[in-house]
Amino acid sequence: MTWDQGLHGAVVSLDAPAAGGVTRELTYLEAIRDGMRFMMRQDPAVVLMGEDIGVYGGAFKVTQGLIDEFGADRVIDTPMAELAMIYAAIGLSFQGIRPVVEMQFADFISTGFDAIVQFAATNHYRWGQPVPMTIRAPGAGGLRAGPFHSQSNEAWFVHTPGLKVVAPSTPADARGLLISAIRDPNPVIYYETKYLYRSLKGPVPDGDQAVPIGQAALRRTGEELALITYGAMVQECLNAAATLEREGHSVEVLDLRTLKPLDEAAILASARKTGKVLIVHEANRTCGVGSEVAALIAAGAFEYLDGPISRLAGPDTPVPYSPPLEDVHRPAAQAILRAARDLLAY
Amino acid sequence: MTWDQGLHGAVVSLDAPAAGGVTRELTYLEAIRDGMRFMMRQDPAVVLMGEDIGVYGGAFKVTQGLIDEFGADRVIDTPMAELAMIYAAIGLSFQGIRPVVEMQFADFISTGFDAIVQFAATNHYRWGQPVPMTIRAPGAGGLRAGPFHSQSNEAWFVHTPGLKVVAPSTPADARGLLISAIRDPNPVIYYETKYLYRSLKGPVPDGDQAVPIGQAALRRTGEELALITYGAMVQECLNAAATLEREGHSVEVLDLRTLKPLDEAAILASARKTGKVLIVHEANRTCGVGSEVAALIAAGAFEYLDGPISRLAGPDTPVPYSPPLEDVHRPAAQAILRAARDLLAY
Amino acid sequence: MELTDNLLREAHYWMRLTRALDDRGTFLHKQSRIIGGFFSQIGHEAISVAAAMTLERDDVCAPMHRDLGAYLVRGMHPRRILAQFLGRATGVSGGRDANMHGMGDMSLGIIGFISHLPASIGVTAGVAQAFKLKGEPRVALAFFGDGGASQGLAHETLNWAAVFQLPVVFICENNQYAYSTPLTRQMRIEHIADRAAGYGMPGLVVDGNDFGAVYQATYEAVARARAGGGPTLIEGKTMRMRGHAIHDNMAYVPPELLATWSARDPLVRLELLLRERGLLTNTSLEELRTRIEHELDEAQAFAEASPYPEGSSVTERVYAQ
Amino acid sequence: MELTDNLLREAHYWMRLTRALDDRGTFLHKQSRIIGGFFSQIGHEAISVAAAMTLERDDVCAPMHRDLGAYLVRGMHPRRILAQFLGRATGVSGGRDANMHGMGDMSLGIIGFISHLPASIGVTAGVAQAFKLKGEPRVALAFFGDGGASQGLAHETLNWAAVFQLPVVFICENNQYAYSTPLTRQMRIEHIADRAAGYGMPGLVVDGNDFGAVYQATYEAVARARAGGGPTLIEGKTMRMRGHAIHDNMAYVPPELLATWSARDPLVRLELLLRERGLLTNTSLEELRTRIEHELDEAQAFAEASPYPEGSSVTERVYAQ
Ligand SMILES: Cc1ncc(C[n+]2csc(CCOP(=O)(O)OP(=O)(O)O)c2C)c(N)n1
Ligand SMILES: Cc1ncc(C[n+]2csc(CCOP(=O)(O)OP(=O)(O)O)c2C)c(N)n1
Ligand SMILES: [Mg+2]
Ligand SMILES: [Mg+2]
Repeated sequence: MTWDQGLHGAVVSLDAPAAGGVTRELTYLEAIRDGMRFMMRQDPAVVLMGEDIGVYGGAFKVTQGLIDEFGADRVIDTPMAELAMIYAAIGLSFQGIRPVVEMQFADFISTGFDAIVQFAATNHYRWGQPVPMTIRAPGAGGLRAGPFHSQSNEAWFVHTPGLKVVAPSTPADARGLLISAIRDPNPVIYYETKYLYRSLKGPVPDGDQAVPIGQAALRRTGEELALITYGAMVQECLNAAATLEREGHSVEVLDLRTLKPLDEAAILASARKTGKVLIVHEANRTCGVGSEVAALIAAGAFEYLDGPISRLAGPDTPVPYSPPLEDVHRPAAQAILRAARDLLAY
Repeated sequence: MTWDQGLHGAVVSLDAPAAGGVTRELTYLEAIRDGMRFMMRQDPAVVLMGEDIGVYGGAFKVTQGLIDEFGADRVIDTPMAELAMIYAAIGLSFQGIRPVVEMQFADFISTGFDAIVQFAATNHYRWGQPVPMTIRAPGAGGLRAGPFHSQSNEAWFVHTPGLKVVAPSTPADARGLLISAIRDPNPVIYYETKYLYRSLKGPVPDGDQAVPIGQAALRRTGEELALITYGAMVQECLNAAATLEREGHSVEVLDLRTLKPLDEAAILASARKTGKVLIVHEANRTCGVGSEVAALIAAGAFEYLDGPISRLAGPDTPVPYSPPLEDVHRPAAQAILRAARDLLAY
Repeated sequence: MELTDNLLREAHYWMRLTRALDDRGTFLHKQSRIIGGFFSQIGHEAISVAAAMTLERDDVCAPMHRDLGAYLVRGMHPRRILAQFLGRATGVSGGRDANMHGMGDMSLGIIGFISHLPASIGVTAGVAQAFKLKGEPRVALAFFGDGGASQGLAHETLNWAAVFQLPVVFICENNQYAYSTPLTRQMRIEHIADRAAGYGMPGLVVDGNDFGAVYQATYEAVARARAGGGPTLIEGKTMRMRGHAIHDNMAYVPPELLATWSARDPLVRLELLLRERGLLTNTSLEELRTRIEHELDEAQAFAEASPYPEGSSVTERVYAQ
Repeated sequence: MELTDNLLREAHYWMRLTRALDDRGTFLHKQSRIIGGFFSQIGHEAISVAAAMTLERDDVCAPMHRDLGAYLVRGMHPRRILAQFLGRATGVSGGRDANMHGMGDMSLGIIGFISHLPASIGVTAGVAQAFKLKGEPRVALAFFGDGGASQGLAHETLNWAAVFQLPVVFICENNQYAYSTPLTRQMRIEHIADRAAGYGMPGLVVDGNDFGAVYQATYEAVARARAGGGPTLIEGKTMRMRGHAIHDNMAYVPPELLATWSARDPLVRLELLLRERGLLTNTSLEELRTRIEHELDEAQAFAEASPYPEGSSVTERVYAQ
C-alpha cells in the first residue's frame, strides 16, 4: 500500500441523509473532485494550479480527468515552486481569476508561507483589494507517511489574521465547503484529510450545495459530554460516542468544520449544554485549535462547566513514521474513550 | 523619531534588586548586546549573522561595535536571504559553531520559516543531531511601524514541536535568557521587544548569569487576580496592578518569559492561588499563546477558578499604522484596567 | 521608438513632481508630522518614471518603496499619497499601512507592496498570467532591487515567468546598496541582468539615470511582452542618494561614490537634454517648480485636514465581504 | 586525475551494492514489509557513487532520496538502511523518519534530508561555511534535482556560497523529471549548470551515467574548493528509470525516452569499461553479486529481527539535552 492508495482495511460508509434531494454516493476524494468540477463548469474563472495536477492527476489523483475536460489553461501544471505559485495565484485573483492551488501535501505549505501570511492575508485590510484564492492542503496522518507527509499545520493559519481555514470531515462537506471556499472573496486554506480520501464514502448532494464557512455541525447530540473535533477525528469521536452510548452515556460530537472563523456560538452551546468538554485533534497540542476552543469555553461558558476542559491532541512532536510510534501519536477511538471516561467520571 | 530610535517620551527605570551582586544599569537593548558580547568572549564558537549587523551595527544598532571587537568572521553581514541564512546557521551548528541569527524585524522570520519549522525543529527528533541555534527576532508594536514591522508572530513557533521560544521583558532577563538561548543545544527563537530597546532601563547582573529557559517570573504577588503576560505587556500589567492596588485590590503579575516550553507549574500556581486570571498579550488573539495558557488553566486549575478565564490580546487584524488604530490594537494599561476590573467585579 | 518633445516634457513634469513630493515627505518627517519611517527615492526618478510611462492605461504595475514616480505616473494623486504618509483615513490604505507600503489601487493598475521583498514581482507574474489566460493584450511590470534579487522568490518568479512565457517586464533597480549592504557582499557578479540567461529570457543592462535609455529598453520589452514574446529582465544601474530610510545617515557610503552619482543626477540630465532641445529655460523651470509646489501645498493641506481613522474601526476590513 | 583499476573496482562494488539494495527495497515493499513510500534510485548509481567517492573521510555530504549510493560510500551500513526502511528502532532515525528521509549521521559526515527540497543544499553551505571559518581544509558536497532547482532556496544558496566563496560542491542530478513534471515545464533552458554564471561560480555539465566523467569533474571541483577556490555547480544528466516513488507507474514517460536511457545504464557502462580493462569476467561479476546478496540477506535479517520502537517513546528526543 502506498500513500496515494491509502492504508485502510475497510471503507466507512455514512448513512444517507434523512430528507431527500438528489445525492450520490461518493468517496471523500471524489467529492472534492466533484466540487472542483462543479465550480469549473459553473464559473470559467476557476483555474487549478499545482505540481503534477494535470497530466498526472495529482499525487493522490484528486484532479484526475480534470485536464481532459477543462484543458491545460485551467488545470495548470507548475514548476516545483510553492512560493511563486501562491504569489502567482494572488496576482491571478487580482484579475478576476479564482485560483485553486494544490499543495502536493499540506506539509509543503510552509514553503509558500510568506505569500500566504504576509501578502494574501493582509491585502484586503491594507488596501482593500480582495484575494479570492483557495489553497488545498492535503493534511494529517495515519498513513505511515512520516514527519513530512503527515502534518496538521492548520494552527499557523488559524492564528494569522485575514485568512479563513476549513477542514471538512465528510464527503458532503468536502464538496460543499470547497464550493464556498472558491466563492469566498478571501484566501481560504482548505485542509483535506488524506486518510479519508478513499476510506470514507457518503451521500453527496448534487448541484449548487454550498456549505457555509463558519458553521459547525452537530454530528450527534448528547447530554453528558461534548466531543469537539474536526477532520478525521470526527469519525473516531463518533465511534467513541457510540461505544459510550452502549455503556449508558449520552455524548455529543461537534464537528467544527471551519477552523477560522470558529463557530463560537455552536461551541459555547455544546459546552453549556453538556458541562463537560473533550477537544480532540491530530494537530500538535500546544497552541493548536484545541487551545483556542478551550479558551473560548473557559471565558464564555465558565458558569456551565461541570469539569475541567480536556484536550486530546497529537503530542508536541513531529509525526513519526514507525507504526507503533504513529499509533500513539494519533488520537484514535481508544485514547478518546479513555479521556472521555475520565471526564465522565469526574 | 524613527524606528531605530523608538518613540518613547520617557524611559522607565526598574528598581535595583534587593540582594547584592555586581550589577550595571543598562537599557534593554544594551543588555542584549552585552549578552552577545559576554557569550562571544566566553565561547569562540559563537558567531553572529544577519543583514546589516556588522559595519552598520544592525537596523536598531543592537550589534553596534561588535564587529570591531570580534571581526567580520564572527559578525557576519549576509546577503538579503533569510532562508539561506537560517539554513546556513543549521549547517554551522552541525560543525560546533553557535550561530546567533538576527532577523532584521521579527516580521521577516516568515521568509525563513521553512528552515525553522521543517528542518531545525525536527532534526534532533529525526536523526539525533542537535541544532544549537539562536534566532533573534525583534518583534511587537507600539512604534508606528505598520503591519510589517510590528508583528508578534511567536505563536507560529510555539505551536511547532522541537523549538524553544523566549520573550524577555527586562534588561536582566534579556541578557540572561540570551545566554541560555545561545547555550541551549536546541533551536531557540528569541523574541526581543523593540518597544523596550531604549525605553526600559534596569539593573543587569554582570558575569555568567543565565536565566533558565522554562521558568516564569512572578513580578508581583497578589491574592485576587493574576495577570499573566510577557514582553512589553509586563510593564503595562505592572502599571495596571499598581493602579488597582491603590483602589484596594491585590493583583499579581506573572511574566511567562519562556513561551515554549511554558512554565505550567507557575501558571497553575498563580491561577489556583488567585482564582481569577486575565491573560494579556500583543499578539493576535486566536490561537495565540494566551489561548494555550487559558487551556492549561481550564484543564489544570478548574476547581480553583472563581471567574471566567479572560484574555486581552491584539485583535485578529494586522497591526495598523495610524496612531488611533494602533492604540486600540495594542493592549495598554487602560484596556488592561477595564478588563481587570470586570473580572474583579465578577 | 522616438523620444518626442512631448514625451520628454511629460517625463520632466513627473520627475520634478516625484522629487518635490519626496522632498516634501522628508520635510514633513523632519517636522515630526510623519511619524515612523520615511523612504526617500532621490536618484530613482528616471527609472521609475520612464518604466511606468511605457505602460498603457490597462496595464498593471508594481512599484516598490523607491518608485514614487511610478505611482504618480499611474495616476495616484499626491493628496492620497501625503494622506497615506500622515496616516489619515483618506490615505491610500486608510491609515492601515505605513509610508510607501500597501499603496495599491487596482483601478489605477497599481499593486501595493509588502515589506517582504521582492513579493510584488511574484504577484505581478500572476497578473501577467491572468492576462495571458484571458487572451488580453496587456502587460504587467514589476520593480525590485539589488537586495531583493538575492531572495529565493526572485528566482522562482523569473523562472515561472519564463516557463509560462508571461507578458511581464521585470525592472531591477540596482542602486548599489541594500540598506547598508554593498553589491560586493550581495552577489559575486557584475550584472544582475546576466541571470536572465539562466531562465531563458532576454536580460539587459541600462543606465538607470538616463530617462531615454530606460524608456527605450522598457518600451521594447513591453512591446515584446504584449506581442506574446514573453518576459524580459532589465537592470537599471542607479544610486540610492539618501540613506536606506530617513534615520540612516549612510556613513557606510564612500563620499566619492556619492559624488560620482551626484554628477549623474537623472533630473539634471533630463533637463540638460530639454535645454538642448530648447524645451526648457530657467523661467519655464521656475514656473514648473512653482506649479508643482502649489499642487503639493494643496495636497498637503488636503492631507492635513483629513481625519485620522477611528480607532474603533481597527477590526474593519480584515475580510472582504 | 586518473581512473585507476582499484578506483573502478571499488566503484563497481558500490554501484552494484546500490542497485542490489534498491532492488531489495522494491522487493520488500512489494511484499508489504515496507509500508508507506519507497523511492527507487535506479539510474543514479554512477552520479551518487562517483561524487561521494571524491570526498575524504572528514568531508561532509548531503545525499537526497536517490543517492543511496552516496550513503553507502560514506559508510552507512545496509543493516541500518534496511532497518530504517522497515521502521525499526535500529534504523538510522530509530523509526522516527520515513524511507530515505532523515538518514543523517554526522559521524559519517552525512546530513539527513527533509522532504522540502532542496533544503539540504542550504545546510551544506552552512557546513562549508563552518569549515571556512575554522580554517579547516574540508569540503561539503550536496545533491539536488532538476525540480529542486526551481525552488528559491537553490538560488539563495548558490548565491550565498559564491558570495562567501565557500568550499562546497553542488551536484544537480538532472534526471529529466520532477515527479511527473518534465524539464520543459520546469525551466526554459537546456542546462541548469548555465545558471552558475549568474552567481559567479564555475558550472559544468557532465554525463551523469558515466562514472568516470562524474568522478573527474567532481574531483576537480572538490580539490578547488579545498584549496580555497570556492564553490562549483555540476549538472549530471541522467534519467530516473523508475516512477517518482514506487506507486508511480510513470505512464507519462515516453517509452522511447526510457529506451534511450536504458541503453546508457551506468552500471552496464562501468562494467563494460571493467571488462575492457580485464577487471571483470562473467564469473567475477557473479561472485560479486552473490557476495552482495549475502551481505544484504544478513542486513535484512538484522533489520527484520530488530524491534520496532516502543510506542511510549514517541515523545522522546524532541529536544537535545
Ligand atoms: C525579505 C526581507 N528581508 C529584509 C527586509 C528588510 N529590508 C528592507 S529594505 C532592505 C534592503 C532592500 O534593498 P534593495 O532590494 O536593494 O532595495 P533598495 O532599498 O536599495 O531600493 C532590507 C534588508 C525586507 N524588507 N524583506
Ligand atoms: C518544496 C517541495 N515541494 C514539493 C515536494 C513534493 N515532491 C517530492 S519529490 C518531488 C519532485 C522532485 O524532483 P527533483 O528535484 O527533480 O528530484 P527527483 O525526484 O527527480 O530525483 C516533488 C514535487 C517536495 N518534496 N518539496
Ligand atoms: Mg538596492
Ligand atoms: Mg528530477
